[in-house]
Amino acid sequence: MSEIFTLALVFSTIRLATPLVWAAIGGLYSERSGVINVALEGLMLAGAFTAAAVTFYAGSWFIGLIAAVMAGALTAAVLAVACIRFGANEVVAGTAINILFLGLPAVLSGALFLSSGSTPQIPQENLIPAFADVSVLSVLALAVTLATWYVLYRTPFGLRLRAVGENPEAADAAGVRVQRIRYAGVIISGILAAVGGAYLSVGQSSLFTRNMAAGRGFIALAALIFGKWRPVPTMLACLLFGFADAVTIQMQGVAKLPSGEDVPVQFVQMIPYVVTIVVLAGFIGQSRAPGALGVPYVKER
Amino acid sequence: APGAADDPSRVEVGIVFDIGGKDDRSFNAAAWAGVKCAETGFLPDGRTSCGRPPLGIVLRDVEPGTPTSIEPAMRAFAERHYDLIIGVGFAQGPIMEVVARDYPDVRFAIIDGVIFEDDGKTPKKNVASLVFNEHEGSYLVGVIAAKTSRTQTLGFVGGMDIPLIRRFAKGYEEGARSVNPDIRVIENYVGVTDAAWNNPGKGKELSMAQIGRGADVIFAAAGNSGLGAFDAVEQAGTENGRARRFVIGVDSNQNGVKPGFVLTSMIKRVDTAVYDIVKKVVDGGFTGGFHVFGLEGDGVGYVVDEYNRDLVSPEAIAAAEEARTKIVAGEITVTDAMAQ
Amino acid sequence: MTRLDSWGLTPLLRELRFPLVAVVAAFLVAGLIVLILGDNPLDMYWLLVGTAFTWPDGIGYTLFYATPLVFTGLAVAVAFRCGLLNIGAEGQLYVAAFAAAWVGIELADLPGVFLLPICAAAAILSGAIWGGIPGVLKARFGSHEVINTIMLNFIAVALVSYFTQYHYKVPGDPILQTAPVGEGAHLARLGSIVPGLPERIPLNLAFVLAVVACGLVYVFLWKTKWGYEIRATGENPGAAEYGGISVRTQIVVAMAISGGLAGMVGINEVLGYRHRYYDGFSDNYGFTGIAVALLGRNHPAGVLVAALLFAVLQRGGVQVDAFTADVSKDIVQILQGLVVLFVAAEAMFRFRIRPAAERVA
Amino acid sequence: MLELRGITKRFGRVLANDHIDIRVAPGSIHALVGENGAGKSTAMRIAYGFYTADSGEILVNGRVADIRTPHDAIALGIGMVHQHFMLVPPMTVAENIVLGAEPGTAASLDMKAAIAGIRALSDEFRLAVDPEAPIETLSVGQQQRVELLKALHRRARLLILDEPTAVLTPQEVAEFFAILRRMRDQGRTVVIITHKLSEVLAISDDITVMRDGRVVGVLSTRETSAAEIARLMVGREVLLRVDKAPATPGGVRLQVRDLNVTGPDGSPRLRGISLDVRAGEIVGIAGVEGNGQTELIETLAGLTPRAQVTGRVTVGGRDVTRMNARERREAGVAHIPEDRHRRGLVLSFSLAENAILGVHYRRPAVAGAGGVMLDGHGIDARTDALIRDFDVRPPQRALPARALSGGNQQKLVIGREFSLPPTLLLVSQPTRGVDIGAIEFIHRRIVALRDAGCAVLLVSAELEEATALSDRLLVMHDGRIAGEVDPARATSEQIGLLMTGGGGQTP
Ligand SMILES: Nc1ncnc2c1ncn2[C@@H]1O[C@H](COP(=O)(O)OP(=O)(O)OP(=O)(O)O)[C@@H](O)[C@H]1O
Ligand SMILES: Nc1ncnc2c1ncn2[C@@H]1O[C@H](COP(=O)(O)OP(=O)(O)OP(=O)(O)O)[C@@H](O)[C@H]1O
Ligand SMILES: [Mg+2]
Ligand SMILES: [Mg+2]
Repeated sequence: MSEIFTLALVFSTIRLATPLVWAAIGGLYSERSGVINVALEGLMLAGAFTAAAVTFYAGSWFIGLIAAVMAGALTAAVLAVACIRFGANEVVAGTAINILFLGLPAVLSGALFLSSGSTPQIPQENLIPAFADVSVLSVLALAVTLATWYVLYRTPFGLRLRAVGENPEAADAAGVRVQRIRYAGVIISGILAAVGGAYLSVGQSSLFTRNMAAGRGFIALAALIFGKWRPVPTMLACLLFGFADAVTIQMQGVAKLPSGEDVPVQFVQMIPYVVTIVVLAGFIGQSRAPGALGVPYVKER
Repeated sequence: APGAADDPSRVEVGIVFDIGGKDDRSFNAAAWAGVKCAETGFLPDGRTSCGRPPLGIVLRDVEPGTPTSIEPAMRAFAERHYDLIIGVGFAQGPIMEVVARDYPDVRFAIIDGVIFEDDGKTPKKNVASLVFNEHEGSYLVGVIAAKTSRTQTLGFVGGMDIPLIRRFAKGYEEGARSVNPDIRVIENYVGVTDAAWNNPGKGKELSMAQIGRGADVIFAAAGNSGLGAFDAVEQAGTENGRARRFVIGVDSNQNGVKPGFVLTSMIKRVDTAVYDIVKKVVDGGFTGGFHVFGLEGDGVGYVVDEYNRDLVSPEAIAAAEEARTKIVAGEITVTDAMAQ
Repeated sequence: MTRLDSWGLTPLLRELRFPLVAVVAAFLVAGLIVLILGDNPLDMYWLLVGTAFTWPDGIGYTLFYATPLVFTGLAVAVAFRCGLLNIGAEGQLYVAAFAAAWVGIELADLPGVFLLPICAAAAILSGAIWGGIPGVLKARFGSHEVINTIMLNFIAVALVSYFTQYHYKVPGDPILQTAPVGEGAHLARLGSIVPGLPERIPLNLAFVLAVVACGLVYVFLWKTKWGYEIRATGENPGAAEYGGISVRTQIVVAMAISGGLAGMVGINEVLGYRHRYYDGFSDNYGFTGIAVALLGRNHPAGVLVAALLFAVLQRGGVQVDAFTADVSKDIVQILQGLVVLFVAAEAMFRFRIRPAAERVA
Repeated sequence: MLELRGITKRFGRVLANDHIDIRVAPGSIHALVGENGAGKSTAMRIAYGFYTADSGEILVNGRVADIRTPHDAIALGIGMVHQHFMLVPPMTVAENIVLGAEPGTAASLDMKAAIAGIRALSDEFRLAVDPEAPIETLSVGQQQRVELLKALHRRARLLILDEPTAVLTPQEVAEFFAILRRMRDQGRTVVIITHKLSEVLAISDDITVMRDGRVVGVLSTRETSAAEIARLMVGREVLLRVDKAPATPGGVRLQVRDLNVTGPDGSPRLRGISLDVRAGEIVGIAGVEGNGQTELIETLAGLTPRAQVTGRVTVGGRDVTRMNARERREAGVAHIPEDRHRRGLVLSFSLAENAILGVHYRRPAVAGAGGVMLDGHGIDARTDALIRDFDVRPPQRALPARALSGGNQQKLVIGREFSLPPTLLLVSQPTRGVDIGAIEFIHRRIVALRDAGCAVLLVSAELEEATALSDRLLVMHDGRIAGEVDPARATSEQIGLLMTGGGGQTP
């Protein structure tokens, strides 16, 4: 066991949690405004691909990151228009974005790089810098969480965001422009999730590959629900997922059965998911969603 | 009109990739390079010459993406009487067996698979089965890894826990143990779904964890996820101008991916094998049956080139060459985990 | 025809008008992308849509591809009718497929009259159990079904991969798949029944089962008291409770039925097609099922239509990939995404007609 | 101050406002009266930008105003307290009040300033409320104060109040009117919507009367009478009395002993309730909403989770305490819920489907083997009978329940429950949001059911309704029964005192 619980585990946890935090905190803005965001996966892929492609051409991760943010914002804007303007079912529209971004990066990389799903590798010096194995985006993830707490509870925008997510009619009656706040919430979610995606492609790795989010968008969504839609608990939930993942990585090939054989990798890989179910059922229980989550605000005018 | 570019006067070749797709930087990519070379004389990037002449063929490709789309893709070519249909990957074996029976006049080739007549013994006449002894190549890089490792701890990162990947792992481990029976080999897998081939982040974490436990040479057989191992060793940095940790590439020559950090690559000459079978069809010399590519004839092996010449010690190369000789001579039998 | 019929079908027909416009719009946008990539969109459309209806391969494969999507679409739809989002069909169908194979291997010597129904029941039952778990967790602890179904997907895949790898694989088989099931567990291919349809096409009786399942789900939801209770719970849990319906029970029942329907994919895959469990066989059927259900307005008839649409795209995607220069099958993914997005936001196509002069002067 | 000219508004087939003209003089209190559904709320919501009129114009201070959203209205100095409160329950009082007009900068919300400002305002208008309490912990009366403070916080010059007194006790109403007068004296303008004539006469300067979406009269309070207003409102002479013979109670049908109920959070909702209802009598329960009436009826109907309930309930001598809703229905208990949208109907279901809710598992809803299949003919026959006997008027037979007007929805629910047939009827707010014709119909049917020997427990927030229908009247306060009065003789002051928890005596 001592071989598992080391300082390396702490760093590994941070690295693995980073993309989750960005995506989950992003999702928080959207969901706090009342718009379900199952598109985090697609938004991450949009960010990951754009960051890698642009960094490859521009030779600068910073420009890549800016481009990723714009791609995320744009994609989220599409989602927002569908859900807010045209009253699309939020789960369906989000699923559509996810499907779209399984195909779009592949088609684009085919056109740009003559490759059917990935970008070329990017030299190390053009990647997002890291100190002692911890990326600057990991540090920023913490900052973004705290900033989100501040925005949510200490600024007029946050007050409006929360009100719109709980009871849009009341917010409307108070003179808040509900739709605008929701657009803002969804677009911010796209921006942050895209940063999480950029971390995957030009922070943690050095290229984009097909479907590289590998379900992290859904885990982020779970973390958001786990964290009861509050910034700091959500971040902690992401860290928990990251920790579970890190432990399984450290455990693979270390944990032994009584017979002395390795615990089959399939069981090790199951651990984070089983833990989630147990914790959710046993310790967290019901988490109360924002009152108007998933309810479009289209009233008789 | 469909297939407007079809030109029956030329040899038509259709290739059906494995689920991973032609971009896996692994055996699909190598097969793609082989057919592209036959079509254009260039590598898939369209710029670099592949060193062989183009063969004037019409080339069509499909990435089925799902197991159920393989058969219709293969049949789409067969219905149009293509001259050669190449299936990439052992998983296409059972399907090609059926399709090849329905179209006895069409020639087929399968990479990594073997197809028999209905009696289950005679190799099928219209199918060329191109098989590679990956375990033997893996054995050699295992020897090199063990000879290079200062910590006597090695890493192996596989994509999924499936028979083919175990074949690499087992050969690698046996090669390493032949040098030092007590050497430690940490064997890890990225995931349990197809996403495991495209998760370089996780591949990097696994490699870093192995490095943390002392591994200083990591053999990555995980498609794109394996590239995470390259990032990990690069991040581990250098000491006196020499990398502190090394990675071993797989399938294609990956020595140039991170020069200085790639100890060697366990190559599998799928590209040559594919080019050659196309050429045989063009020249009229196609023969069905087994085409085994082992250490003999350099169907599998390891690469020493300008990128890694200074990284591999002469003793390591000597030991690997000795092992090669013995395997070819049958003095050493490497366990084939896929046959277990 | 009683007035009860108007509960389901007539609104559906009315509903389908705008989704159709949306689908056409999605095709136009995808065509534009193809044009930009430098290929001929008309060629692509022929390959994509035309080849899906050639006889026998086009039609045969299209229906074969539609089969699992009908099952998962129905699964998601039934859960949705109860107000639940089942993102776990993927895990449920893996467990079910493995269970069908497992029973088919263990009891391989039984005659078909017994073995086939037992294997089918194993698939349905195991899917129902795997789907029922998040139902129970929600009813008992209030934990969110979306999280739990996502988690159970990962667990299911890992679990069946373990059993296949370590216990049911044929030694020496390079493919991660189980041993074959007994002959008795083979479901007849339609080629052995329908004249002119070659037997090599994997379309099998499971497709007939899928169509029957659509009918049964329709009857169940709209013609039985149990379906009534599920729908009432989904539409208004407060009123359902008032009407003496146990919301918790309905959650568990609906999730179990949903899982059972998803599990029927295992019948198509294992009993009808491969005759063994094959690791990684599902092409995201569970997730596509969400799109299919919602596209089909959570109605069995709509699910059938939507599944066929997706199957057409899948069948055509292969042809597009093979016989165009630069367009890959990924265009199909884009097209599916666009179709789902546009159909979801089909209000876009309605609002255009609204008169402008509405505001206070 | 405010003028609506030719405002027309249509909701689908309903013409809610039909060329309305309303003029509100500055510095006055203007009453807008009319029956349920007359279009009062709609007209004022248009003035507040909550709805957009189909045609017509709004003038504020003599100038045509382009009011498209509440945001615009607020900018013009208009404030509104809605019939259904517009508050965000998990947020605090202060957060609700400043929402949309936050003190401080965009980067920093100055809650201290906000709280201080709210304290000052509540002192000035004697609207005591804790700025830091979450809304969900407040009583309805307190919530209304928050709504008022919200409007005052924005310095509204024109205050629109939509039925503000419905949730207040008579004593609170008096206090509230004092506040309104104070506002008027400060130069503010007030529009108050109500259909209680006594209140109109007590508080207003001018009156606009609406009926069926049209303005049917503009009156000066000093020059009119209750009778005249009432005649205009209803369009005929009114007679809000229920003709009923004296009750002839039989044996005890419902017996409740020491019933305690907690909320999901463990807080007490009912404290030691004991009561009896006999066959053939109507026992009414009066009280300010939120004092446990809802919990009482829901618990008796079997809708409260058992873990939250202690005590004993018997119906016709059978202990039903541990029974669920279906078993109680089988035992003869019918329930007309207070909120037909939340409980009584599935709005997206057809009339026929709604007609079998709660009896969907037995004849005539099901037929055939095992009683699993719904019987279309049986259900249709039942639905047709219900439509006929209870005068339900659907625009089309096949439409969902959503398409019915409120009164017709209520008649559907009542018809369904009455044809069980019940031996005990639990009925809550039977005529809420229902037009006068339907009110009379519903009242007659309830009395008829009593005369047929059914026991009736009635909750109504309308004091007039409770006194007119009941044979005995209980008053609830704070989860307890504060007292019993004789509805024929008690004055509204007496009842009001019990409602506030004062003067509590037996039982
Ligand atoms: N949002 C809406 N959608 C559809 N119909 C509506 C809507 N709001 C009001 N109506 C209809 O418009 C008519 C007028 O309603 P309104 O609420 O203005 O009446 P009211 O005079 O305020 O009645 P009450 O005294 O019950 O509050 C009613 O028939 C009502 O059913
Ligand atoms: N869509 C939005 N996106 C981001 N922040 C917003 C948004 N809407 C409002 N805010 C924040 O809330 C603050 C107040 O917004 P706004 O300008 O709407 O206030 P207001 O007092 O209603 O102004 P006015 O009455 O002049 O329109 C802004 O400074 C801004 O920071
Ligand atoms: Mg192509
Ligand atoms: Mg009103």
